Amino acid sequence: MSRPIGKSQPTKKPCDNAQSGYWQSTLVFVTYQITIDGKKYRLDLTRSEGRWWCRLDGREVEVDAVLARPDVLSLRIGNLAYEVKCERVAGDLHLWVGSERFSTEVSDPRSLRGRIPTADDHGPKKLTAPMPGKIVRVLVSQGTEVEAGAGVLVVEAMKMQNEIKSPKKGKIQKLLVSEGAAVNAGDVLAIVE
Amino acid sequence: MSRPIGKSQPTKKPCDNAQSGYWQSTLVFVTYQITIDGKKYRLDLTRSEGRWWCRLDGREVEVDAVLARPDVLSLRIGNLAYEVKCERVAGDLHLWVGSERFSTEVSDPRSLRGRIPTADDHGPKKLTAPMPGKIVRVLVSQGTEVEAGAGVLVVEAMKMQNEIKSPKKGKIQKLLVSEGAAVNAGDVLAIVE
Amino acid sequence: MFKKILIANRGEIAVRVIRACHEMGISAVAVYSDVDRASLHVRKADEAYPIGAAAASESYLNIQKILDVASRSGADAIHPGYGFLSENAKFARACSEAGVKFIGPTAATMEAMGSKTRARQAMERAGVAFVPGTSRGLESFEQAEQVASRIGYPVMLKAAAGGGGKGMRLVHAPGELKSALDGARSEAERSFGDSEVYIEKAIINPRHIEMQLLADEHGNTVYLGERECSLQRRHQKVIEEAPSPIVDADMRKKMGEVAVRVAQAAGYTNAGTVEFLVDEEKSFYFLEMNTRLQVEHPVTELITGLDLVHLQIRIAAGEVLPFTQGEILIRGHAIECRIYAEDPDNNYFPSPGKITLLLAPSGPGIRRDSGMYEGWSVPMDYDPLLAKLIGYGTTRDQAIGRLTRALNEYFVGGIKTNISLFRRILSDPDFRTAKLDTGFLDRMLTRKTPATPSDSRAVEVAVIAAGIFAVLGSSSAGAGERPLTSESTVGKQNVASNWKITAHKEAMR
Amino acid sequence: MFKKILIANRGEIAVRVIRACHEMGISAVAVYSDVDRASLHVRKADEAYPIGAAAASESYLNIQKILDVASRSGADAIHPGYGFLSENAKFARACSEAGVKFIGPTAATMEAMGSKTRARQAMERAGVAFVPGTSRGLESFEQAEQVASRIGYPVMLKAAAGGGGKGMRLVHAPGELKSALDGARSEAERSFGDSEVYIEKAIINPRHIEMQLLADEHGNTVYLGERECSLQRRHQKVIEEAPSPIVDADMRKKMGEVAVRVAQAAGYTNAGTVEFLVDEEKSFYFLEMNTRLQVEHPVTELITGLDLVHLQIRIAAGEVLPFTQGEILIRGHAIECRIYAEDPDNNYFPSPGKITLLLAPSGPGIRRDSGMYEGWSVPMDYDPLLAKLIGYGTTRDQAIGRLTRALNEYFVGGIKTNISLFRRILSDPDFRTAKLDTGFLDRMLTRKTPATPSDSRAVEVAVIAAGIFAVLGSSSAGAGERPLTSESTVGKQNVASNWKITAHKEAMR
Repeated sequence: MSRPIGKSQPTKKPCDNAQSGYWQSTLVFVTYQITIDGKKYRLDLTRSEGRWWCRLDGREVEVDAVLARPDVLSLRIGNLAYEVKCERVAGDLHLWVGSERFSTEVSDPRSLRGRIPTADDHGPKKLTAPMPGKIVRVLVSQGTEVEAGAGVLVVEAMKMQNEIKSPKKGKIQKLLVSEGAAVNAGDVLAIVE
Repeated sequence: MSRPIGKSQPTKKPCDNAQSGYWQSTLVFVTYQITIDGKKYRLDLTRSEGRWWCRLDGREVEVDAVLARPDVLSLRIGNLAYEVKCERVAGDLHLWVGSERFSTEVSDPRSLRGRIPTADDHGPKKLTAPMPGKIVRVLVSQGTEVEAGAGVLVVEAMKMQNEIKSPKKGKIQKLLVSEGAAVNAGDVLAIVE
Repeated sequence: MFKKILIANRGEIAVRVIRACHEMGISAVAVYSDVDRASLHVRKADEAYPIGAAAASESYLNIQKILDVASRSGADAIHPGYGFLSENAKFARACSEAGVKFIGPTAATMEAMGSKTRARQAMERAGVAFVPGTSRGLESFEQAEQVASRIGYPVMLKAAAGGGGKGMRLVHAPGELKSALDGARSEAERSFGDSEVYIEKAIINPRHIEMQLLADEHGNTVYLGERECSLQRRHQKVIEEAPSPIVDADMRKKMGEVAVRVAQAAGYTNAGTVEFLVDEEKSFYFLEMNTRLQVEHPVTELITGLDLVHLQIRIAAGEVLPFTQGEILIRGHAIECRIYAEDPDNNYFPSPGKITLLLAPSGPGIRRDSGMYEGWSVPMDYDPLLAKLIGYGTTRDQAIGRLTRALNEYFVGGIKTNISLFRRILSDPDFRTAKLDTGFLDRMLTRKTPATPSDSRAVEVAVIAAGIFAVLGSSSAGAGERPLTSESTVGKQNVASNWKITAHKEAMR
Repeated sequence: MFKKILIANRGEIAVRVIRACHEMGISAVAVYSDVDRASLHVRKADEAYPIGAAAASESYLNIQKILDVASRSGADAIHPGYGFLSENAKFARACSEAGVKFIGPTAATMEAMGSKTRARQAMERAGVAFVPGTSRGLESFEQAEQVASRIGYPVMLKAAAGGGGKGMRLVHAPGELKSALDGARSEAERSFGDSEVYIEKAIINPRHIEMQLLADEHGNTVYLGERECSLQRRHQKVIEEAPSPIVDADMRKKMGEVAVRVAQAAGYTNAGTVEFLVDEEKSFYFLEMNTRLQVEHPVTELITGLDLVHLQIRIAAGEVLPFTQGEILIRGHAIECRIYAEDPDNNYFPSPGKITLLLAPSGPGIRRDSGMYEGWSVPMDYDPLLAKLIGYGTTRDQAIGRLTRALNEYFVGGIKTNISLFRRILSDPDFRTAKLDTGFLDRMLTRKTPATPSDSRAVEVAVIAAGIFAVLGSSSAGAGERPLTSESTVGKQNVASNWKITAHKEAMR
């Protein structure tokens, strides 16, 4: 089960080609809200080609992860190493970091938002870069009326293009970047009003 | 992974209900040709409701099996207990019985027969009972012409009905049992000519 | 030597005895109840016989069924392990009548030592000190009053047939005596079918120290050093060590010689343990004798280098003890943790269920005697003891260091265990300095968990790991497990709409 | 004491050192090559740094990269394990220059003992017996002829820089000497870049016995007893034990004292081993000194109750040895098996690959030091040592019994291992009676496998199990495994056509 999903994993590993091939062609981009000890954290995770990009409450964190066995993660954060074990008993989720245990809840705010329109859908909304990258296309101009879900910009990073969509129906109030610009994770790219 | 597929496994086991339900509703009836050290063995295996029926070269063997983990079988044959481990390296199959290791090949003679008609398809063929049971229906009479695959008899055992089919196109030369008869595994039930 | 031994037990102790049999070239016969077919002891045995329903009375406590298996399998001896029938004199007698050797003392000795009052009478005759009090059941409240005032309060009332804290009452003052006596009697009657209660001087927060003995059937009896068993929760031992930090060579010799005298007075054979209460002045008093192997026997094995189960079998087979008292070398320090399926967050309630992940420690100085495996479902029907983890070291500090390291490696997923309790005990300053008594654990547990200000870095790691586990979804989970969130797949589907894959050849390979 | 130790190694020895660090409350820093990110030592470390490509010269042998990590991580000491840089004096010197403590002897000592001829010269000065011959490189064929005729044939030619049997030639008669000398010299040049060759009297089928030493930096040196390492395949140790069955207390004292003299002559500090050849008359000769921890150190740990890695760290931190020679107690017997990823059916060729199933032994008297885990892929780039399995017993027989039992429990699926070789060795009558010499294993392996007439019952069990595994198909297989036959699913599809399920409610539940 040791799947190379780590950053520094070589692209060719003799015994694991089939699996690394799988991971390399799988692309994931998610945002979770994670609650530990009553405190909520926002975690943006992107995986492509076996590498992870991670933002924790907006702050970029360098992460290298290997799933050693099901429910056992070997993590490197910077150069600190952790073995994290996932304990799932009767619906409860606990994560063990070394010998410390954390009661944890994971939810996906976007999927919730998709179902229940919230106050957030009113008023101006910022479009931010989910990861460091380059603006390869701008699909609208300032003042354009857009539908919810319409493409606004395309960011490229790690050989993948990410179409940034409008979270709501409205007008492009501001366009803060142009084609070819390099952006950092979290940069505001546009505002929809 | 400890699935109760054993004979003496109780039908209700508190922690394993979902899995035992799965096994109980799965029905398997197979014949394998198994080669060890150049010697060929014919093995008839039937599983239903989590119990196994086994015939080794025509001789009935009482078997109680539990898959303790993937590739690890806890076997009871009579009251003798064995831990059997399955070693699969690069297409080779070895079975470890305790500390003895056997190079093993498994093939399914019926599936081969289905593809390549052999000399066996000519001449009279015996229909035998795959397991002990009761004849619940006789679908033909002596002298009937049948197609290959046509139902000849139905045997019931362990709450399952098994339709015994003609292995070839031909004439029912002999019908050796009648409805309600109890049969043992291996008994000849009919002969197709 | 025996050819075939039936193990009338289950779980980790059955596995431990099966291993000893195999090490000695003896066939091992397992018995199992309906819920134990997939248990490790069945996997490891040479023969295995079903003996009935889950309830112990229908299977592991059913003398007739076990003797039937002995006869069908042709076993020439039976090892009872601990618990179940191990201290049942009737079973020992039935084995003897059936012509199969019971690996343990004789039925007569078990009967003599099984009653605490009869054992005290025997010790009185043998001149062994026991806690001041009566060695016969109390006949009247008046007698209780007289004895109590003679030995001085506080006093302890105890059931003669007792065990596990049942029928015990601590009495601080004369005014409490009457109701305590009535309560102890009725609880003893309910628990053991025997209302006999005796009185002892109460020793407050004593140490509980026991001496391991071996006696062959040729009159040789030796002691193998003591075990410190003061750490108990509700009168049940939780963690044990050898040697006791307060026992020096001189005290060991004195206690050992008293224990040998106890055993010889009882005509004892095979392995047994004499329990002592030790007060703050290190005076020790006979408490009772356990006529069987004990859960904590490994700590004695590690400091003496001997195998008690091998020796039990050799003694039962009629062999002479292969060493004298002077040849026994005690070296190093060993500590045992009893790993239970119980929930530390929920008052240590049992926690049966399926083990979805098992990471087991090993390495220098670590012994693990376990009855579990990954994928096995811990049945709800028996004692929650899953395994014993034992750490050995040159010194007590090293043993603690190794055990702490091993506990950090140990992980049982799918059920709850008390592994975290041991981490807490081993890091407790009083434990580190060996300030132990029988009240230690209850005091520690009533204190709040030291408000470890969760290392903020560890919290971040947990957050990130939770996210990664959620992305990996069910592929990262043990068999039969749910993914972390029902939305985690939504995350993956977003990929299709959110992302377009650039057709770089490298990316698609 | 050190706060943070960098472990300049991988695999089971890196894990073993990390454990020692954690047991002592020290942070452990791992380094890893590109193919080792998922290795166990990275999982268990507190910090982990990538150091380059799989080739050892790019990573584990790259002094500069390792010192860079030491500096970045702030490690105050480096443990080299064994193999890789452990005997590299240049590395020890570079550590010292970088201000990080090398856990081992000084660079100067390593250089002195690293050349076999220089070591022999030092022993000559110290008055230690070594195998008769030259203690300097041979200058000419004529000199070789003279020495050989003086000490008598057979003689052995050996490379001064040698190891692993390279540059060695056994010469039975004068006529063979010339070509043997030329061959040894050119092989030595090719293997070590140094053609220096010396001559020794050949001792035919000697025992290979070594003495473990510890020396602190305050002039105290003790010996911890010997190890019997005669069982070798192609000059590589396979199974080791302590004590040696032929060494009694008297001989141990003599050998130990010679070894201490060797160490003191070399100004040795930290853990080291003096190797001896022992002839049939039990005369022993200095062979060489290993200036590092050895793979077989656990057998010494088990019979002495000491932890050599803890002691290495304490010594390097400047502590005084915590015991004297007289306080070391040797008790019991220990045997170690080196578990390798190699194929016993195919001339013991290495067998890297993914471990699909791992059943690991434990229980009384069993120590397991392992670098593998289920699901891990053994890389093809390094030594195939996966784990060490060590059995301890009161007696040699008991150690053999326990180890045999544990080997029967050990199972590694997905790759081949040499576990079966150890079963064969342990059951060999000559091994059982301790008739050991360095030719034992090659003789045993050239004999055909004893034609064990396969137990016909076991064959039947294998047939039945094969069928059941085939029916269970991929659900019974480890992750990523093929089912047994491509037809096994056909068997299942037959159900649909062959069978009709009676609609009993019970059956469908």
